[in-house]
Amino acid sequence: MEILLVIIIGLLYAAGIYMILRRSLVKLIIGLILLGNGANLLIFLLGRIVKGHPPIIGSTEKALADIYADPLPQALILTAIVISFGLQAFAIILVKRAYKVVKTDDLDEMNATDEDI
Amino acid sequence: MKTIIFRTASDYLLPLLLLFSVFILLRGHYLPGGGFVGGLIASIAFVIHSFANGLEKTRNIIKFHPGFLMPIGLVFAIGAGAAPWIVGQPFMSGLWFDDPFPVIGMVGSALFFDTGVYLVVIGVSLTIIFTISETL
Amino acid sequence: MSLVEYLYYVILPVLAICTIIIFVRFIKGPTLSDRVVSLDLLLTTGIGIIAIYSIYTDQPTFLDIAMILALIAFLGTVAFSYYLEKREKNE
Amino acid sequence: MSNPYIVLPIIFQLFLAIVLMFCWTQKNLQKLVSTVGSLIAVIIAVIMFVEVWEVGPMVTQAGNWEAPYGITFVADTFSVLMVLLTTLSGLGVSVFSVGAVRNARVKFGYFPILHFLIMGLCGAFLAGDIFNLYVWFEIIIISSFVLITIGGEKAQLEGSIKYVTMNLLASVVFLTAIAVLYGLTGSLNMADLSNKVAEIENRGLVNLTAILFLVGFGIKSAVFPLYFWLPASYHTPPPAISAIFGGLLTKVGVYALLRVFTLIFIPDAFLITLISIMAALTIFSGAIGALIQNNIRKIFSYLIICHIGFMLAGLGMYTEIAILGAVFYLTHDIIVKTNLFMVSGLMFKIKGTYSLRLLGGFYKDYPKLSLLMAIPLFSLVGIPPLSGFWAKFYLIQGGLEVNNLVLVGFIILGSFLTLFIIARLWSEAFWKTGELVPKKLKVKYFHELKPLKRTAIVASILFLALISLGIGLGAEYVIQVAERVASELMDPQAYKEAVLGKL
Amino acid sequence: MIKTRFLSNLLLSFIWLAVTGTFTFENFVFGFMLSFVLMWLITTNRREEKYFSRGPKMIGFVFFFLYELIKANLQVAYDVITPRYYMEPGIIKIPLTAKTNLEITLLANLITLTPGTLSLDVSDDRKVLYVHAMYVKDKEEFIASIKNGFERKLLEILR
Amino acid sequence: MSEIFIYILATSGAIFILLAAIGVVRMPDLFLRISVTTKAATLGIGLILVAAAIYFQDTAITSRVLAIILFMLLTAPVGAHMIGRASYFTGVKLWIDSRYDDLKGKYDPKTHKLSSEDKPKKPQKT
Amino acid sequence: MLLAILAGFILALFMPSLIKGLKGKSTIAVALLPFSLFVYFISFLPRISAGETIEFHWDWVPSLGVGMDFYLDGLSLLFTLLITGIGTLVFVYTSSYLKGHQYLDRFYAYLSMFMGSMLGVVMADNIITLFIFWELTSISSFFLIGFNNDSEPSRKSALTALGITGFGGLFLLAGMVTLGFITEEFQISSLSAMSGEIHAHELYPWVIGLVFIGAFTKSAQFPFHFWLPGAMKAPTPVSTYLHSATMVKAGIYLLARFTPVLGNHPWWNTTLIIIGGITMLYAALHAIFRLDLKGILAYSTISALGILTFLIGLGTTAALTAAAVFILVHALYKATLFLITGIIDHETGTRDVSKLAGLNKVMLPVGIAGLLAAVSNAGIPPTFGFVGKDLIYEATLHFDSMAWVLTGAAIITNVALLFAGFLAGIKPFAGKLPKAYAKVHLPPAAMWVPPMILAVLGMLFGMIPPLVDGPLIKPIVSALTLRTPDFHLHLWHGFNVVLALSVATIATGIALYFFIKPSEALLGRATRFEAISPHSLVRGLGRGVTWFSEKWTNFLQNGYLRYYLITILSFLTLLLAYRLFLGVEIYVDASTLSEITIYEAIIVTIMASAIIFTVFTKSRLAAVAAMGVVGYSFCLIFLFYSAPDLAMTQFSIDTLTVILFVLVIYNLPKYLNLSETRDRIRDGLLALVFGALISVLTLEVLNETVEKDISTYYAEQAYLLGKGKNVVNVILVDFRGFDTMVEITVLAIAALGVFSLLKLRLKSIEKE
Ligand code: NA
Ligand code: NA
Repeated sequence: MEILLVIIIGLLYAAGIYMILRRSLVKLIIGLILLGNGANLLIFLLGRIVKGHPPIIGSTEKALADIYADPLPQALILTAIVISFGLQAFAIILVKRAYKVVKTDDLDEMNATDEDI
Repeated sequence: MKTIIFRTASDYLLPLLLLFSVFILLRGHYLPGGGFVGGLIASIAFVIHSFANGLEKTRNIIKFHPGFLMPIGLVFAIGAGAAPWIVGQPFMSGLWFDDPFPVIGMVGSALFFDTGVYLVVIGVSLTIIFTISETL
Repeated sequence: MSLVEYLYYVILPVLAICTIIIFVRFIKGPTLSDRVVSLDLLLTTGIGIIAIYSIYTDQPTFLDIAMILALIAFLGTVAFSYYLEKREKNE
Repeated sequence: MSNPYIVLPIIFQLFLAIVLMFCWTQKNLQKLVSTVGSLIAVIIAVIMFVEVWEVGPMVTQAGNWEAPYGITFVADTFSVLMVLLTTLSGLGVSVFSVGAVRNARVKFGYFPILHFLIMGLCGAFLAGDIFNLYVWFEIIIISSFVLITIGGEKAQLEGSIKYVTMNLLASVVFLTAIAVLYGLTGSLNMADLSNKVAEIENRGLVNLTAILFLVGFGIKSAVFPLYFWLPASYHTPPPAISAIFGGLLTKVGVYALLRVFTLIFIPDAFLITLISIMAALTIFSGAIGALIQNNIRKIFSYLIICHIGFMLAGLGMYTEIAILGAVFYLTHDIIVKTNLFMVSGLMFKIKGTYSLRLLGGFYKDYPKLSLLMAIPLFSLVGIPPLSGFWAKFYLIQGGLEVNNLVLVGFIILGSFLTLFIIARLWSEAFWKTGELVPKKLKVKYFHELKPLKRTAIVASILFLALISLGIGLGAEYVIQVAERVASELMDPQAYKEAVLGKL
Repeated sequence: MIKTRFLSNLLLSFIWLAVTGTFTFENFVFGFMLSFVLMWLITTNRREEKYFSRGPKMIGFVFFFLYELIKANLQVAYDVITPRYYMEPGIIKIPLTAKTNLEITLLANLITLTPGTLSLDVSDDRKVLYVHAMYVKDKEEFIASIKNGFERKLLEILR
Repeated sequence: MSEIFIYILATSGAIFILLAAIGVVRMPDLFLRISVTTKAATLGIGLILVAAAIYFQDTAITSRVLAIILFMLLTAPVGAHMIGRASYFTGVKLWIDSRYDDLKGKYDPKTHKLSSEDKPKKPQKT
Repeated sequence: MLLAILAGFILALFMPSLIKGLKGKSTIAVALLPFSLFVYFISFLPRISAGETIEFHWDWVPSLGVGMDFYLDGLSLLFTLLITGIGTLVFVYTSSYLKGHQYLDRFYAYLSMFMGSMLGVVMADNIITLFIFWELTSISSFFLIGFNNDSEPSRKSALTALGITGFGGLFLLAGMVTLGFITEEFQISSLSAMSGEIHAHELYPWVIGLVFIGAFTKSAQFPFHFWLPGAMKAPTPVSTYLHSATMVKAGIYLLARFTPVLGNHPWWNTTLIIIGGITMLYAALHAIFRLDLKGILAYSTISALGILTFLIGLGTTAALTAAAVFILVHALYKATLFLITGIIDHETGTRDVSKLAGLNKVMLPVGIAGLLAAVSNAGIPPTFGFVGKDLIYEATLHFDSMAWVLTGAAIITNVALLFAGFLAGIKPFAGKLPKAYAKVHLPPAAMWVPPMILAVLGMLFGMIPPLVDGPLIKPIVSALTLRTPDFHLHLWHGFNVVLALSVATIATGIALYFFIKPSEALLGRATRFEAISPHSLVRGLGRGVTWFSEKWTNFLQNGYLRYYLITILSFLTLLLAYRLFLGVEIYVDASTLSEITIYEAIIVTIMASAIIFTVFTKSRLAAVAAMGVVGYSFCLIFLFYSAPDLAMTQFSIDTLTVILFVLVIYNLPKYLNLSETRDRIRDGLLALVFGALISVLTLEVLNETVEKDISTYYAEQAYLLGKGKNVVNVILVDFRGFDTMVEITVLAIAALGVFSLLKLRLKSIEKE
């Protein structure tokens, strides 16, 4: 299974990068989201995956049993997901505003700040 | 959206989901859930309600701007974090009541903290979505 | 074949195949509503998968995720409908 | 040495931000809270600095979980120095904002977010945990996103889209690096990582991880060829915001580079060469970029890049002397760059333009202000004995030490171009007869402002100018601090012992 | 009326929870049923008693509904898996007897839940329900089947 | 004993879901697709959930399963209704072989009024 | 002593209020400062001539070994006296020259600042301190040259001057640091003892190269000389003070000062002789064709500086003595000439030498001063100039190699200089007074007395050499050679070759004066080659740099976000690929990986196709919905691999994101097919390579075994200490609660941002 996930991770990164290199604002955001997903999955996978043993202590036990998934990457990803949600939400709204003000979705038409010397 | 069906359903869904969100918040320490998901569910409840009844009605239910839930929640979190300072312990050290409370289980700074998370998440989601809806 | 094996090796793959079939509709569209409907159905199927999987792993806590999934699926549908009407209004 | 209160600079800023959020609509109250709060923050930072100076690195294990299980905060000399500079800079900007930030922005959360940003900076400087560092970086970027877009002008939005995109990309790279690092070591505590990374046999993977960190932080610190977001955006927001950005944002990237590449990844020959090349080209690109600009904020933006190159050069030389130089430069640059953007704000308030072609006549009309503005300008150049000079001295020495004469050459070239650019700026903006202030521009001119606001603007510039004068004239003290920082960085044993206990 | 009954029922079950100190869902359900029975026992008012007679009717209705559900499902299933379409779909206007929000909503939802039919919308004057149906051999017959089936049974429970 | 129930419930549940899946692909128009999916899937999921409840034999889980089923029974039709009406009003076409369309002309896209009677045709102004 | 040096700076600070206090009257009083300093320094004369040195030390930056270390020996004393003495006269002169000028206060402030810096330079006993004051002279001169800041040429020349001297200054810094690096000694007085060690060091060529650039730029040596004529745009007092008497001599001072440290090495000597020689000839020939008095003086100054460099390069005792004398000689007559040029300019409004004549009739005292200065310049006995010139010939004639070549060069230079001196000092006063200048009158005494004093001194020292011989020149020579010299200055050496050469020089020069009449035509012919002169080359270089900067900057910062991203990503990709394929052994150990089940494969397939669909779909909404599918598949993967909390969160977040998207993008235009196929292929390749790299990296990391002691700790302590059973949640709210606190803060900020972004609309007055 790791192999498949490795491929998916590569695919997510590749897709994300391809998307941020496009000229459309919306694609840009989608690309960033895909990249974020890729990074999260990467943390998950590199924390080593364990099937079917969530890190929840059984109702009668006081510690996790022998086999359990590493809880730390999960916590990290949770934090990362939430943070990227915040950033993404902001970025999405930014796109909306930018579109309203600049009146285009085409990034190539947004280079005034670099041009005026 | 003025559909009787949705509006009626949402009237029932709102309390149900809010209850559910508190449930998720409280059990987070023992089972999947916690302040974040709980907060999201609560805000989803309000969002659904606002979809059905219009923003104004939902605002009337909340009574103040949801944005204020953010500093309030942060006060919870910072309070839970800084309380150990009083007893000379590092920030965010766990302080616990010795015995479990009924229903809620063990009560300690972690729970206050999670409540802070819950409130902030509600505040954030609602601020974002309401603002968008208003300016749509 | 025990019950768990049956669920794991028969039912679960069937549900997985369902997702593929539904996904075909998702890809085909043609309208946004079609995609929303198939997304909703995907989520519903996901609930089934979760339920079977929780039996397989003996982890009833997974059922809670099913609950949230149901809630979310509803929200998604509602939001898309909302959007459809809004878009209509703005055009 | 353990001290539970070293996170106070962070928590205090958070507290301030919360208080400010509660007085969302009262703009005057917000200004008061922000100013007084920033002053208290400076006092806290000073106390902490003195404490650390006397007893050495201090540590708190958040949640009382011993390292490496919880999140560690470490206040070594470098960290407290950065915190101190941040709060000083923050105080300056806070006062400046009282005079220079429009009420509309104040009513939409300018001040809370400013303090969130400062909180993020303090957090990043004190973090002893690599993931926690990531989280602080996120605080920094989200606050900077909000600040850079607040008001939503066309230019602001266009600039911010580039800013946002490239910063998010940096975050992704950083996160990827953390993932790989965790996958290799199973740890996140930086002191613990220092030990664990050293033990990894597969050095190839360690080197790859180092590359990811280099690029991730490299984007943040705006080094060649990763800096594009900076010239595209820094000149777009209101000057108070550019000031805090110009002073501090890239510096946190430099801080992270210095920290990570002395504690966790000891650079090999390839990295040393790579960093040196990047440093040289950063200096070069920044300097010649500034050479052709006409907008003073763009000039300063490119100069930020140029001078980041100096600091990177210190890392590229990788000797104690060179790091000392880099840290000294960092110290000087934070104060001066913050001030320069405030100066640009003042110039804009007076003349209603940032264009060098239209600016002019300050020298004639505002001689005292000109003198004041000359201090940061010429400090930047490193006219001895102003603050920029001393750092360069050490950097050149460091370059000689490792026989990297090319890098020394670039440092000299960069300094020369800086000198030339600032002199030209002076000649154009101050000496030249200025255009008359246009009658009905959309700004409120300096002379139309209320006296309190004018005082706030001038006082903040004066405050930071005095600090930079102090850095230059009291160089001895700064050097001692930088020396301590450099030696702590190059030999992190004390740091590790403070975090992990004696081994 | 029903609402207050229901609320007091709920209140009682929470009190039960507090008294027993075991805050589990089972306990709540148990408490709810217990209080339901107790309230039924202590109720003398005939009108109020309706609240309690509704229980059995409701159960009956559930079974009726399940039957409809499975029946219609099979019908649809057949249509789905066989290559030919047997359906004769259309949007039908059904006049409503149901009046309150709850009544209309429940009715519409039940119709939707039954395979082959989908409530699209209620007119603004609440007089008609527009239903999309798959098997409409005869319009009048279809309308009658809804009105005599779901609507009547539902209103029996609710009113 | 309970195992047999589980076999039956899970199997039939899966079949209903499969039907819904095939239905959503095969049905010729959106409304038919909605019709097929809402019911079949809801039923299928319900059955599978009941199977799970029987499997775990724990009241807490049973109650949770009931809660989920109830919730789905409440939301699925509302959702179907929402998307259905929105689609209709935004111009999604009925299957060409549909026999009736009583909704036609009842909706005023400008005022968003849905009337119960046919609108009197106003003379069109140009 | 520190006070003496800092006095200039302190006074500069209070100058504005001081001048205001004097209210435009008796601003001459300001000259009391340099005068008292002059008196102060002259009081050291006896001790210095007795061979003492005076030291002062005050720690400033001890960790760097930098202190306010000052040191007064013969060399320093000569310079301090020049600085304060001529300073006094210039201050006096200025009070009249710029009488009533609006910014007189600033002018005096800069002038005092400059004087302080200059004193610092010549007295510094620490190479860093020296550099600091060195740079301060550049800066204060920048302000002085640009004093008439309304005029564009004035600003330009200030910039050029600063550019050149600042450029040199940085090289000097590098040289000083290198020197300090070699010797670990910053004390100049201690460095001479290490001369041998320095010579032997491999960095020695670097050191002298850097020091040379510093000195040559400051002292206007070829090819850096061109800033000096430009700097003459400054008011005359500035030209007098900075560009003849003091600042330009700083480079000479530097060379002299470092002669005992770095000198006595073939590279040192040869370079100086060549550069000095070229400079003196080149500038001397330029001087004779100028029409502008100041231009003439500027070039002749450059030439004189060349002579000094040349003499220091010769390095013999005789040459150094000659240099010491010539510094004084030149200061006296050149300052005089500048001051009278200022007077002429001030009174007649022109400096064109071809138009000026007969001014003797209206300003005789000025004419006398001019005559004396010109004669001294010409080296006609009994002036001090004669003494100087003799010494020069003496030095060249007795040099080891190529003595006649060197002497020839010196003669040509001297002839030209004589001519130039006559042009400046005699020509304007001789002959018939043009009518235009009939109304010209003698300026106030404050203006003509200072040049007169200098001129008279030049005559006086020539007639009575012992006045300066013992007290001044000998200590200098001993400072430079580190030996006690045994010579005396004489006006008369008897008949010998040197005398013959002097006579020849004077005769040729005077002959030239009568034959060549300066005119536009001559000037035009002489400046024919300006196109390839160093100045125009530098200007061309400047244009080239600007052109290149524009190209480079616009190439990198081209405004297109995607090119920025491509650059960044290519950089990262290249580095990763390089390190991956050169440093990592790629292998995969399949046994550590888990099996693949059908439903997982299916979900992964769906995920992959959803990703691809997201990328290639033509509809924005479809892309968003497909992203939703990706997210939901994620949840299932999280779920299968034991992360229920993650699954929950991902579900909710994903839905929220999709909803946000949907709410926001409804009014955006349709996706347009914006990029070309070629671009798409390029981007696709980059993306695929990067993705593949990440995949390989991931696989390799998966091969490593990793300790899980932290997770184990969590697993064991979560319930016992954290009192929770959901370990992930315990981590989130307890073990790593700080992260969560920051995380919710991020959310709050984002919400504030969204709020302000959508709600805040600036009124036009509030825009900026
Ligand atoms: Na969280
Ligand atoms: Na139905």
